[in-house]
Amino acid sequence: MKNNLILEMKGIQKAFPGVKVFDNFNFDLIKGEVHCICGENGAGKSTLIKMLSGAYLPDKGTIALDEEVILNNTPRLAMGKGIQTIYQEHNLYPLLNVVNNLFAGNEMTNGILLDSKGMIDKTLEILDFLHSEISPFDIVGDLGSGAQKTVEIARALIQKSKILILDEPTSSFSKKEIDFLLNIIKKLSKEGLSIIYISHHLDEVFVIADRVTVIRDGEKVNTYLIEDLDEHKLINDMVGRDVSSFYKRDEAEISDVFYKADNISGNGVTDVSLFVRKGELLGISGMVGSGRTELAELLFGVKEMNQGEIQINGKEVNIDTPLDAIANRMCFITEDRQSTGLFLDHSLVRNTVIASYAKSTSPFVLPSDDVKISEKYIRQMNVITPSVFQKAMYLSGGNQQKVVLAKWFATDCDLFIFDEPTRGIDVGAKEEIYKIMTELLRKGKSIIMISSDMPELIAMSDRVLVMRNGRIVVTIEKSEINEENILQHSIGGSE
Amino acid sequence: MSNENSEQIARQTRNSFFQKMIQHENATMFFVLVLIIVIVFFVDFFSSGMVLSKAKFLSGLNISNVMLQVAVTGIMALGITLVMLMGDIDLSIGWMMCFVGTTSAYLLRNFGWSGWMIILAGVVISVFFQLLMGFIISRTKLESFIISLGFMSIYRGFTYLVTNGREITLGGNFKFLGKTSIKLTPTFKLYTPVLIFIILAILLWLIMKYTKFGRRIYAVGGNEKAAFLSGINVMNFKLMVFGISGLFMAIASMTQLSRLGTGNPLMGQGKEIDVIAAVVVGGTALSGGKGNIWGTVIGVILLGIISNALNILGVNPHYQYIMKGLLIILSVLVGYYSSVRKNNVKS
Amino acid sequence: MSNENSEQIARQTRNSFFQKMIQHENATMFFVLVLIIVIVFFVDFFSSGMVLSKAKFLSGLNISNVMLQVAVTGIMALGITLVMLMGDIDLSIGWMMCFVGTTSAYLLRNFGWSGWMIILAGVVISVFFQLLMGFIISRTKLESFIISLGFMSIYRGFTYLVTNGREITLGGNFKFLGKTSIKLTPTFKLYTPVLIFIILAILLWLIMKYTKFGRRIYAVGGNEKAAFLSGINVMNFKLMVFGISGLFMAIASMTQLSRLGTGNPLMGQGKEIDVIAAVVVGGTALSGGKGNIWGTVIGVILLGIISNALNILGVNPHYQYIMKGLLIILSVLVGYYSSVRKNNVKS
Amino acid sequence: DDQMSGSGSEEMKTVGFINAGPDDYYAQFGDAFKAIAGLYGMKVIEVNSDYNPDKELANVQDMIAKDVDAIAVITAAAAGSAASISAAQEAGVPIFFIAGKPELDSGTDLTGHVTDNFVMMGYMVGQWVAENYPDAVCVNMPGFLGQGPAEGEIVGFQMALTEAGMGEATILQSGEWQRTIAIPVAQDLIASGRDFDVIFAANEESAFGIIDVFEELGVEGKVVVSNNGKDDAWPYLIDGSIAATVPNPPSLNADLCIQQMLRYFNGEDFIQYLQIKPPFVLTADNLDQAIPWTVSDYLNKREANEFMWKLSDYEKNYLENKDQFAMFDQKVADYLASN
Ligand SMILES: Nc1ncnc2c1ncn2[C@@H]1O[C@H](COP(=O)(O)OP(=O)(O)OP(=O)(O)O)[C@@H](O)[C@H]1O
Ligand SMILES: Nc1ncnc2c1ncn2[C@@H]1O[C@H](COP(=O)(O)OP(=O)(O)OP(=O)(O)O)[C@@H](O)[C@H]1O
Ligand SMILES: [Mg+2]
Ligand SMILES: [Mg+2]
Repeated sequence: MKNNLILEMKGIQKAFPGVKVFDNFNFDLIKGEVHCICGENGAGKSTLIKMLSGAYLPDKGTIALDEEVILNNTPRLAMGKGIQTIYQEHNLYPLLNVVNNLFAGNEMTNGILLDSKGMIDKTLEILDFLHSEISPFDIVGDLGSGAQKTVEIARALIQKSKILILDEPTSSFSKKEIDFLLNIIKKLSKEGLSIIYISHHLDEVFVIADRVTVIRDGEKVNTYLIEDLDEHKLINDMVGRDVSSFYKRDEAEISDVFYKADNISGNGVTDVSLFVRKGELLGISGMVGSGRTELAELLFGVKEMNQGEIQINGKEVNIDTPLDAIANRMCFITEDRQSTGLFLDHSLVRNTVIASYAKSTSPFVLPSDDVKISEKYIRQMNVITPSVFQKAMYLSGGNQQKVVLAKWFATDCDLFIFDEPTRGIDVGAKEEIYKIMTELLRKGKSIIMISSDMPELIAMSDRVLVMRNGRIVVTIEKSEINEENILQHSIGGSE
Repeated sequence: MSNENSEQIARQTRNSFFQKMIQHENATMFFVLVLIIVIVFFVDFFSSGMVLSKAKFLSGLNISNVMLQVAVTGIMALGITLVMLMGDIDLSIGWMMCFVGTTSAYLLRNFGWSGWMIILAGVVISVFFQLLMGFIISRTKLESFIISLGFMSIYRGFTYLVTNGREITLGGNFKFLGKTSIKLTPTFKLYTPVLIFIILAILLWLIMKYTKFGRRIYAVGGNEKAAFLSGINVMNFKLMVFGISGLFMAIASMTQLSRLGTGNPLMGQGKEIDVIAAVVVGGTALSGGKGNIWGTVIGVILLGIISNALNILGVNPHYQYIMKGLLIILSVLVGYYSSVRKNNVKS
Repeated sequence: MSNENSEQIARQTRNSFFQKMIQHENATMFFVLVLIIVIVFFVDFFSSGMVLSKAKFLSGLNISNVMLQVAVTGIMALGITLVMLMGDIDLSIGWMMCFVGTTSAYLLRNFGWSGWMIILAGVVISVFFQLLMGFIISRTKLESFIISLGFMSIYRGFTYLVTNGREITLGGNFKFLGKTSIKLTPTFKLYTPVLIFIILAILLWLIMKYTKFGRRIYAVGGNEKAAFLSGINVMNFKLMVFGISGLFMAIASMTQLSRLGTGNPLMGQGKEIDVIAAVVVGGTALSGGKGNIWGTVIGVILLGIISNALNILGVNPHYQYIMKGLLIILSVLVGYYSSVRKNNVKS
Repeated sequence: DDQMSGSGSEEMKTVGFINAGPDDYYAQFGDAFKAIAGLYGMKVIEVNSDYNPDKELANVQDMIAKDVDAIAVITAAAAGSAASISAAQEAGVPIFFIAGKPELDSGTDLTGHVTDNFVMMGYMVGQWVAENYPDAVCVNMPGFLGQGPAEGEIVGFQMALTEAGMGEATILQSGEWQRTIAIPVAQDLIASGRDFDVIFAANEESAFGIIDVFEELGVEGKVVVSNNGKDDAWPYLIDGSIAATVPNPPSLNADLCIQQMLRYFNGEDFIQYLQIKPPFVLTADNLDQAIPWTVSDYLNKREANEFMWKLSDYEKNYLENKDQFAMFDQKVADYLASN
């Protein structure tokens, strides 16, 4: 067994100011296996892999690769030793094109000169391999979240490696892309690559894992062979209580139409009509790149509408900016929390209260009120943080997502537009969020939810719209909502 | 776990006053300031043959001096702090002061306008031009560096046109803003400019703390896109901030004018560098979203004291430049190392 | 799918030369430059009573002049472009030139060092100090604005110490870098500084295009954290860039020294603003990651031509400041509007 | 320049006037130059170098390209002017210098030069102090460090004190020729409790700042001396707040330079290197000898012949005092060498 280990972490200790993440943590990776790490938000998964990748140094403990201890790990060192990492949050160069993103730091050269052609060819090759439509010359900042993740995967795969680490790679993918990625991962592991895979989608875990390590509060609960594990047990280990992975929501009373858009176009969206009623959750589905985010941006006044008309409560309104939208009691939870949701350098207090300022016209605020509001919602969302004065950048990915949700729940809107609301959120917390959403619907609020998480979409939606190429191709009523139906319409007749 | 968590959150909020002081983001720079004062005091004391009455650095007279010297820079720095919190910069303020100051002097001299009227004129001109600049910057998102550099050159030309390069004296008028003072002890005077600076600093601090405006400025500087999506009309907000900064520039210009008693065409030349340096030393990031009013006040006083101390200690002017440069670098380095100790992260 | 894709790429690559030109990121500023040249030419032509021989703006003599005038600024701007692409700034370069230039003059004058030896000395001094500054900035991540401001003051002090405030003439020595020229037509001369500038620009362009270094500078400037995680040793990279910038500063200082024939203590004073302005006008973002060498070359020439044209047209110096400010603002505005037309986004 | 001498004085001459910087002295210089040139039917194109040697050179080149009939330069960086001079020479454009004394490359020469001697100005104030306050402790607030005039004054002043056996004058931080910058330096001087009796301010702008501070802080009994002698300072001389100054009216400098140019255009002889007659110390007692800076006053008094303004008079005066000038220059060189 021992010589089978490609990687071994022993006695790992790691703390941040105010947070002790690991006390005495051990972990190992067998050659050629897919090892999944599961745990609640803030359990320490990302911290663990960042110590492997060299982004962080452990305070204590050893990391051994092929029985050789790595000292003073840095990303450069780790990459040199064949560890490739895809981080949970984007780590890209938004101003550069795809080729330059893929090879930054690992450029191909002929002598001292760059081998541009070689790099472009290799880019094309890897994009082909990933069945991606991205062009090598696209500026990465212009790509959507999903495409950006694809670029990061391509970047990791393009280098020769022994260990591949993926931290929630699928959170902005839809079903089709996820299946495709999982296939690739399986194939690579069969070819001898060792893989660490982190995901909150437990079904993915059961598809690809050879072993699973569960972390809770920085402690290893256990490492299982996949055969010895079922979903029930896994969740119980993670959360410490019983949670059903299939949430069943309570019904809410659906009444009048609250928001109605007629034949709107612009921002890559063509001729879309939709409405959502009070107490109704309208799901929007589609493949990555189908234009769902673009539609949401249009509804919220982020981007310019070329034509069409919007009515709220039966009255025509102009929504030219997010400010107008908020004044009309709408809110928009964007899919990219770091670039459009959070003020990373600011405290949770500032992050949670900023949008609610638009609610009242008084120019004054009381800092103590801000703290109270913030504490209320931070607590309600169960964000793991030493205090509400912690900077958002020091939270775990899932907890950051919860802060974004908290910001908008604090505004007490009537229409919530969610774009991938539960990205990176653990099963236990998801249930809490669904409960809050149900509560909102009960109070007569409306929700438009864009989601690539099929079970979530099916469990929560009253109706589902399916988008393709910037158009709505079908409306699926409650009784007909099921996975095959949605998928079939998303992909369209062509495949 | 959720219980534990909320308890922990509550605990942090109940921190003692002293702990809060130490953890405060201005604590380090304040400490550096105190350190410099103490060191200079001792150097002064020992070099005066250890006769306390001969050590002048902490004399009432010198303290009132330093405060008077930093007041105008301080008022400008308050305004620029807002602009920089938003992630913008303004290089035009020095020559704007020249332009506004000399124009007001011109109006007083040639049309006999009263003090209040020229103050009004100064405010109108400053705010108008800052709004114009703010309009361009907020609408185009072009680098405020280069736009404000353009305005700087324009103000310079305006100043020369108004003055033809010569001073416009006020003939002993318009003294109340700059030359009046309250005598607190026989040697310690509180000059009106200092009073204005203190009042504006407190006012701005209250605004930053207790108004939406104050909170939003951090949001705009911290993440413009997120701010836009959180319902802030970023363009108009920026416009407003430039307007407010214009108000501060007007007050600073009028105070400077009154102090000098003459509309000197070079009365503000080069001030932009002093002002921005003070704001940066005070902890405001050029990239925006980080910093605060007291930091700026500390930065202004720190740089003011460095200049003053070198003069008081009678350092040769050639060495003064070297010492000043070293002290600026050392101050921010000390600030850096103590903040690193507080939260040691690698990248 | 993949077929389509590669076809598209092929199409992109097969774009006509003209299309490429128009879409090039420097196209707009280049257009603005040409526009200004054309306008100035016509104004000059008409104000010279439509006698072509009296219109001096496009005379061989004036063109060689302008090129000579921008050469030193241009060399500095090339170096600073690297620093700014990385997201840093350097305010110390003007006084660094004073320090390095006068020190070299001192060595020549007092120790009889030869031209090549003082060039070596200049390079060693510049690179050493830039590395020192780069060391502090790269290790602490403090604002380069304030650190370089500190160095600026230090260099100023050093300059005064070396010169005691007086010029150090070269006594007619060391002319080859600044005063030699190749006569291409009876009136048009290519001066050595211009040649150096052109060679360096081409060299740097090639480096930016064909080496790892060139690619990585955009990565570091575009996202420092990602660069670190991609295995780039950001600290040492930054250090190196500052070192390289020191090399450019040395070449600029030596050229300036040779051109002036004297180590004037103010020989580079204020240059930092000209240089940074040119780089920004040329499209390099202060926040880093965006810009290129030809943009800088265009920016340098554009600002140089504005000054020259106003002199040639005999505009009163007071109005010159106004015109210059307006032209800077207008240039970047035109640049902005044409880029907006190309990809019209709202926020 | 063959074409030029042919067409002579009928055609309107265009002169490029390169001003050194943006302060009051230079502003008045520019005004005077344009007004007086206008008297003689010359057209002036003024440009400004912002004290920057590099920009000065560029300005000269631009004027050459502009093909003006002559160039007049006030230089802030005399030694660096060699490059400007050879450029003009090469292009065949006559070039005149005012105020600063340029160094030359071999084989090049100026067309004409009129100058005050800043070292001598500082020296004369120093002598005046030594005579009137032989036991005084002196301090000196210099002009912009690194500029020729500023450094010249420092040297001259100290030379006089040393000759008189007085102690060194402490050099304060620079007032950069400006009231605004001089004020805090003066405040710190008073606050530091430094013992001094006489303060030499490099120019009257900075002296004004010093006087403001003295007034504000109730400082009495200190003697302020300066350089410039400009009209604005006359009231201060009368009320004694400035005890003495050495005048260097820009109006006169401009006038003499233009007269040199006229002679040149007319093909007449003139002294190529003219030092303006030994400067004198201006006090309340001899204010009637002061030459106004303000153009209108200057022109009025000039018309009334109330002071000496003709080039020929100054040339005569110079020739009479030539040895004295040479001796002084030698003295300065010796002094500098010994320091
Ligand atoms: N740079 C940091 N500074 C301070 N605290 C940090 C930092 N990085 C992580 N933490 C804290 O460490 C803990 C573990 O975070 P980590 O990101 O490893 O969680 P995670 O398991 O990846 O969670 P998620 O599922 O939400 O991504 C969290 O409490 C987080 O707040
Ligand atoms: N795989 C891809 N290949 C090429 N372009 C892509 C790809 N994925 C996304 N894009 C581009 O990026 C844009 C936004 O992508 P994003 O991943 O955000 O999807 P979206 O349109 O927002 O819809 P969704 O919400 O379904 O992801 C798309 O409109 C498309 O132009
Ligand atoms: Mg994580
Ligand atoms: Mg999307």
